[in-house]
Amino acid sequence: MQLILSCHNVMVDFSGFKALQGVDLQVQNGEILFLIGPNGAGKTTLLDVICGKTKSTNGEVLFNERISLTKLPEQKIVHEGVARKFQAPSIFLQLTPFEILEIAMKQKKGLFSILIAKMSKAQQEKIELLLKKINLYDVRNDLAGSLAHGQKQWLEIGMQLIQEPKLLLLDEPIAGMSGEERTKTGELIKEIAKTCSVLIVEHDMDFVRKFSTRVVVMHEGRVLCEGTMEEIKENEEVKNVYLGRSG
Amino acid sequence: MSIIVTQLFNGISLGSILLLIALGLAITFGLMNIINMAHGEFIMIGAYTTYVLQQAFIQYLPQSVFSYYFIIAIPLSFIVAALIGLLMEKTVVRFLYERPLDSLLATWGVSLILQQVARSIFGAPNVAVVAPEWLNGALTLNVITFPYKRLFIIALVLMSIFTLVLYLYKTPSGRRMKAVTLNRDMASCLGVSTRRVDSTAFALGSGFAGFAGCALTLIGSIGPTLGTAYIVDAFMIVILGGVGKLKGTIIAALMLGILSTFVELSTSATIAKVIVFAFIIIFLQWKPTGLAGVKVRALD
Amino acid sequence: MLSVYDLQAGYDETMILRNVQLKIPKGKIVGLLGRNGVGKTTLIKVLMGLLPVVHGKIQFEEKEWRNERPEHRARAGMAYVPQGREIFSDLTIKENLLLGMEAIPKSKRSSVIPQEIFEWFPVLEEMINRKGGDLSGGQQQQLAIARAIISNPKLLLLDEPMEGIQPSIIQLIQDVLVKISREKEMSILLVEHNLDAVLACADLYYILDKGRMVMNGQCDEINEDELQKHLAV
Amino acid sequence: PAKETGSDTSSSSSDGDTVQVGILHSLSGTMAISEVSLRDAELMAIEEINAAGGVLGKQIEPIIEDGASDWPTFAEKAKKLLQQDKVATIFGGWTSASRKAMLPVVEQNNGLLWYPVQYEGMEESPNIFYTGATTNQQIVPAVDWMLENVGKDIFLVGSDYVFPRTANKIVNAQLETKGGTAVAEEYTPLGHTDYNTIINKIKTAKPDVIFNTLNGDSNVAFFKQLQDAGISADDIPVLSVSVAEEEIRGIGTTVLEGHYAAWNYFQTTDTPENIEFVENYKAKYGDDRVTGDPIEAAYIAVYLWAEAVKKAGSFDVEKVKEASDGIEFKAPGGVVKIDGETQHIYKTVRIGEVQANGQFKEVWNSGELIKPDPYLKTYDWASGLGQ
Amino acid sequence: MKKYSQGAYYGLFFLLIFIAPFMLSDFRVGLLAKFLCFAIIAVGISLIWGYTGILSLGHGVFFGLGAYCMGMYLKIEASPSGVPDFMEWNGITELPFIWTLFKNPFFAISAAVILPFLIASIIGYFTFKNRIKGVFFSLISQAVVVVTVTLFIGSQQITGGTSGLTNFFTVFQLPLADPEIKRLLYFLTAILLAAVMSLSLLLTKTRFGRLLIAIRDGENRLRFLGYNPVSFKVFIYALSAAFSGVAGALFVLQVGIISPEMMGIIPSIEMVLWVAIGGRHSILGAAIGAILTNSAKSFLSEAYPEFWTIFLGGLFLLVVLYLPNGLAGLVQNVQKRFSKKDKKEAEKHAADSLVS
Ligand SMILES: Nc1ncnc2c1ncn2[C@@H]1O[C@H](COP(=O)(O)OP(=O)(O)OP(=O)(O)O)[C@@H](O)[C@H]1O
Ligand SMILES: Nc1ncnc2c1ncn2[C@@H]1O[C@H](COP(=O)(O)OP(=O)(O)OP(=O)(O)O)[C@@H](O)[C@H]1O
Ligand SMILES: NC(N)=O
Ligand SMILES: [Mg+2]
Ligand SMILES: [Mg+2]
Repeated sequence: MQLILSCHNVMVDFSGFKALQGVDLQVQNGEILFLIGPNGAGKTTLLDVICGKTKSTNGEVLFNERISLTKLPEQKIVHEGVARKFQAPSIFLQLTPFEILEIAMKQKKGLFSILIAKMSKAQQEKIELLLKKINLYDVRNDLAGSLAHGQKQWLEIGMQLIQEPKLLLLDEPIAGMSGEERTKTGELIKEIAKTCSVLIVEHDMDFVRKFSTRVVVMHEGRVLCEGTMEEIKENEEVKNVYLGRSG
Repeated sequence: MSIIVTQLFNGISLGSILLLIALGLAITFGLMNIINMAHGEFIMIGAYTTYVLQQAFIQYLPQSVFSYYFIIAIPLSFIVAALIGLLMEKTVVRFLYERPLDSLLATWGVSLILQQVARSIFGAPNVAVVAPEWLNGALTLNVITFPYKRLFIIALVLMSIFTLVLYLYKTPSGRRMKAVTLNRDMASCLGVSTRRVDSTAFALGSGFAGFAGCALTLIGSIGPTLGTAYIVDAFMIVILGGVGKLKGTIIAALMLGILSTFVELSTSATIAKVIVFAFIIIFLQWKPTGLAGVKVRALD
Repeated sequence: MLSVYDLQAGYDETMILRNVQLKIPKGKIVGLLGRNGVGKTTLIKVLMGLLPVVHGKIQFEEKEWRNERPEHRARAGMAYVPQGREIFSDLTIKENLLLGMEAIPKSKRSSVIPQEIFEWFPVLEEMINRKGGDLSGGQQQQLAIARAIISNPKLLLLDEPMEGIQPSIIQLIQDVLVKISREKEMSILLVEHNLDAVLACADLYYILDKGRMVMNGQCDEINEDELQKHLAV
Repeated sequence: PAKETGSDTSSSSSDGDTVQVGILHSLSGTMAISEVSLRDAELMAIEEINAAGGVLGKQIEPIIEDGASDWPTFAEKAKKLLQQDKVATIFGGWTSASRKAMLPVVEQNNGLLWYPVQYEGMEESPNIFYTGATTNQQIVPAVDWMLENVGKDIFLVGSDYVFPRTANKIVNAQLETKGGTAVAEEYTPLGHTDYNTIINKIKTAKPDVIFNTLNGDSNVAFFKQLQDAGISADDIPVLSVSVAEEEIRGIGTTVLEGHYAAWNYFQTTDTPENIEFVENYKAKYGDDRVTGDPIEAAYIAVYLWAEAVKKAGSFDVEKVKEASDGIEFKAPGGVVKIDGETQHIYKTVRIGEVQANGQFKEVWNSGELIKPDPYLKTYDWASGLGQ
Repeated sequence: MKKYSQGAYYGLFFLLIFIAPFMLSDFRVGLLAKFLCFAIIAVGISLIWGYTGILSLGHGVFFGLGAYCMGMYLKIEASPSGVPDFMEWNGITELPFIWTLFKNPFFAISAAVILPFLIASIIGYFTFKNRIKGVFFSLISQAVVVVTVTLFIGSQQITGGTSGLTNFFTVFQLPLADPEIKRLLYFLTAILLAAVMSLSLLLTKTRFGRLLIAIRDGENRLRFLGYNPVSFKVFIYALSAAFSGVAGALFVLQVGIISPEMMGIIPSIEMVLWVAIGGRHSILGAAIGAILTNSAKSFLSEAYPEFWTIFLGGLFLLVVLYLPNGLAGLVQNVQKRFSKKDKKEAEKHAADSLVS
């Protein structure tokens, strides 16, 4: 089975503070890999490195076993097929969900292609379909700024989906969602996983249990251990630093 | 050799003046994000305050005490400018915290008004402030002269920086000020009375401008358009230093002061001006958030 | 402690809260549940004074609150942990915490941070001089909570405080909340999606839907499927 | 203020029993410090003339506009005065730039402009009368005087615009033939406020005298900082051509003590007309106000125009121009005479030394009226400059 | 319904502009012509500021460059000896090389557009690539102004220094003073304004327009959607610079003077003021803002030559304080008041989102 993403000994140093101290991580093609770990373990930072937001001080990130992402600028990384949802929803407050998806949609994204871009019937339907799927069809013409937190979360997931990525990075996608929606989101992610690999950071153990095949635990900038949720649960160290008495 | 030393002193002296005019802006613009185009006019207010006080001394007090008027002028110009600043905050600026760019336009209007008002009160021609005796003359160390006025201004600047740093970084009130400028709503949810903080901050910034105005009467002209000569430099220094970074502002002022004096020595005032501003442009390319600017983690 | 009578509020065009009734007894933890976008955050914002009351009444400590500014409510004993944390990203953790004590009247205010805070949230002590903006999501959340309870408020408004927090810390926070509500007789309004979390520490619960409270009662005699019906999408 | 006449009726302004004239100076912006006084002087002259029965039986009605220290605005307002208000003439301007902006307007609309400030010459517009000195009535004699009485090494400092640059061109040419040397030539942007570096250069160059063509505010900074640097008039005297009594008042009288200025008029100039002029001016605008060369030139401009109109018996521009030649007038600064050919005026050149009270003590004058020669045609050393 | 009303506004606007020459005195028409040039600048600024969130305090430079390009041609045509008068005073006897290029009117005119575009592209490319944002960019643009102006003033021999270029008589041997020519130029300006406005509208109504707004809201987020904001920002910035260049060229033709002051800090800031007053989020608003603000300026300065700056300043204050979105914003609010329909819709949406 082929690797969609592999990180070797990735290090990040924030003016003295070592947020990542040599992370090794593989994501198989088409799998849903969960990344868990204590607050401040470096999960978000790792995603930042993968999608080019933070430059690693050391180490290598290979995409599809060929392309090195550490050198590429953000938008190039996206073109390779890496999409990323941020921990705090980061959408365009002055646009409507429909418009946002129109922009996010997979398409030629150069200046001149955009200058001449026209909305095709197919694209229109594609966007509306997705809007229904993420429960925003009714608010599609409101300003995104006026959406509730949860709605923003979904919109942002939508923004990533419509790019049809090969690898999807989700940072706490269900934060601020109620039980029902969590399940829905889970289903959604499952569906996505049919067409692309997913790397999810999440703290909600029930959710992880429900939807994970493989789980990686990070701690203090390193990978602590990995395995199925069951295996992880039994790991003493994980209990101490992360799970606590529950789980 | 001596010319170099003199130039170095001139550079530092110019830097100290630039710093003096930028200090107030470092608060109103640097911290409060009010693009205060009327800053120059507060400098003017400080200058005219000094002038008025001088006239009062000439009018009502014996010649013998005249030379002390400047001692009083320093705090007075601060107070007058601060009060007018306070008034402006309550009537105009207050409504603009949420939209900093609009503040540029409103304060521009204010500056137009203040200039004309000054012209109507004091007349269009420049007025003169006679420096007190004890500030005339210069300290001469083997052929190099250090004018007392310049030394005095440098001292003033050091003093103001000291107090300002103390205030911002060591007092709760300074902390509140930073909090409010960072996130007004949250600050008030924590019990900080944002209104008071805002007014204080803006008054403080205006006060420092008035302060600068008082000092400038020693070396420059006093007229209704006095402020326009300094406003741009002031902004450039705050920007170059990194908005909201006092340390940066200080370094920037000295850097520009020394740079421009030395370039001017070997070329001309015009070329020096071009080079200094070109330097600012290029420097910011290299450090987009200024000298002491820091990258924040937030996405936007 | 706090009572809300047929409250109506929202954003300029749209009324989000149509007719809300709510009672928070002294020293009790009240869980507020509801689907995304029903108006939980809106309600808290109204209580804190960040949004105006259009109609209805808010009573806190025998005083009726209409459009007093947030700082007055804070000094009267309300504290707020917003959804999305809103910590001061350019200030250090220490400064953030000190600002939390602004609500305490000057006379009683000290300039040292009470040790108990660090006992509850050790991570904050480790990073005491780091910029708030550099903290991880969870760390920021902990800071936000610490900043709120540091002033010993009478009423604590929490908007999804468990969001993005590791399980062990969630338990920790739950314990802390229960502890302070008991010891300091602090009333707490806990907006939370995570039902288990609510049931774990809340005494009472309310469910908000379609702009009004559709269900409320004691947590221990809660009717799960009834409740699920309301939370269902 | 002008009355809004939407579409213009081609009514000449001299209908009825008033004649309208335009007054166009900077009342706002950086040049207002100098120009407002010129407006005052012109208004005073108009008042006096009106009191004496006006011109051709008509009262003069001034229409004041603000040039706002902005050249295109000068052009716009001049156009407005000529096209909209149909004024008989305009009195206005200070900087050469403002004059050059108004020039095409007055020419294209065949209007009349009276320009009251000393300037760099090289200009003879058929539609402009120049009542300030041209170069051979101020700069040239001033340089001669310096060479004779002060010294041969001259340091040139000026603001960076057309008047100083042209002036210094002339000075350089003059020095070459008269055996002086320009040890340095420094220009600073208008509104420049830090002169330490230039002063440092002066110290190292050790000139006998500084020839100063700085404009407005810059003079304040320059002289204050020169004094602080410990350079007094005894060490190196400064001869200025744009520093009059009013500028001195704005710098501080003591600061300039002992320095020189070249003009055609000083407040201290001893003529009966001047005593009266100064009296009236102070009476009208306050005891603290002072007169000065540009103020006087603005004042006489109005009188000269009135005289020309009377002589022509008409307000018509062409007729007024024809009539103007040879008109004499007892000005506060002494008798002046219009030279119809160049439309400049004959003037007496004076050099004064600043006293402690900020007034000038005349140390030299040309004794006779100097014929204006804007292109310096009669000075062979100047043949290289322009045509 | 909304579209329709917008069209109506535009129609009315241009109707007024095209009948104005027949209602006003030549002098007023001359002023209006000048204001139309300013309107062209305003449209460009609303594109970068209102839509893209880039506040340029240096558009005077591009206006000036356009004006000087045109002015050089006119100056040569106005110099019988082939060498501009101010050069002769500086003892320059033959035309400097750069000037010779501008003997050709077509070169001059195209330069008036292309030069600003190029220079803006260069400045924009570096500043945007280095992620210089917000007020940092604004002040850099001011620094650019200072540099340019100082250079123009300093090199008097070739630029005419402070006085700038003036005293032109003819364009293509046609007398500029001639009323017919003036009228012709007026309509040319009006037509170009119309062209510039329609182009801008087109841009903003398309996907490109939404992208501009996205850049304003958060360009970094856009990077993670696979866009490179730099190229978009550079393009729109350069485009608005080109607009200013066009305006500059038309300005010299009709006003007959260009001086460094005109590209200085003050005019540059005033340009932004016009847009703010008209409404930065509306193309039409910006244009109207430019015209009204300058009309007010002319009127006030004529009516109160002593105190007009006080009134003008007060006007700026009031508008900024009470009309955050300028006149356009005001009109929108009024519309809302009248058509309760909007309100109903809002309610409905809210309801939807509640049962989502
Ligand atoms: N720009 C920065 N400067 C300094 N330290 C930083 C910076 N960004 C992150 N850190 C530190 O790096 C560590 C890892 O942060 P990160 O956000 O990756 O944690 P995380 O695993 O995402 O935690 P959480 O689950 O709470 O989101 C944290 O201790 C944080 O304080
Ligand atoms: N600033 C705003 N302007 C207009 N409408 C808004 C604004 N903020 C929120 N809304 C709307 O108000 C409704 C309630 O929002 P609110 O954030 O209170 O919901 P919530 O219960 O907190 O949802 P969540 O659980 O996702 O946080 C939503 O439909 C949202 O679209
Ligand atoms: N004519 C002058 N002094 O500009
Ligand atoms: Mg994280
Ligand atoms: Mg919420």
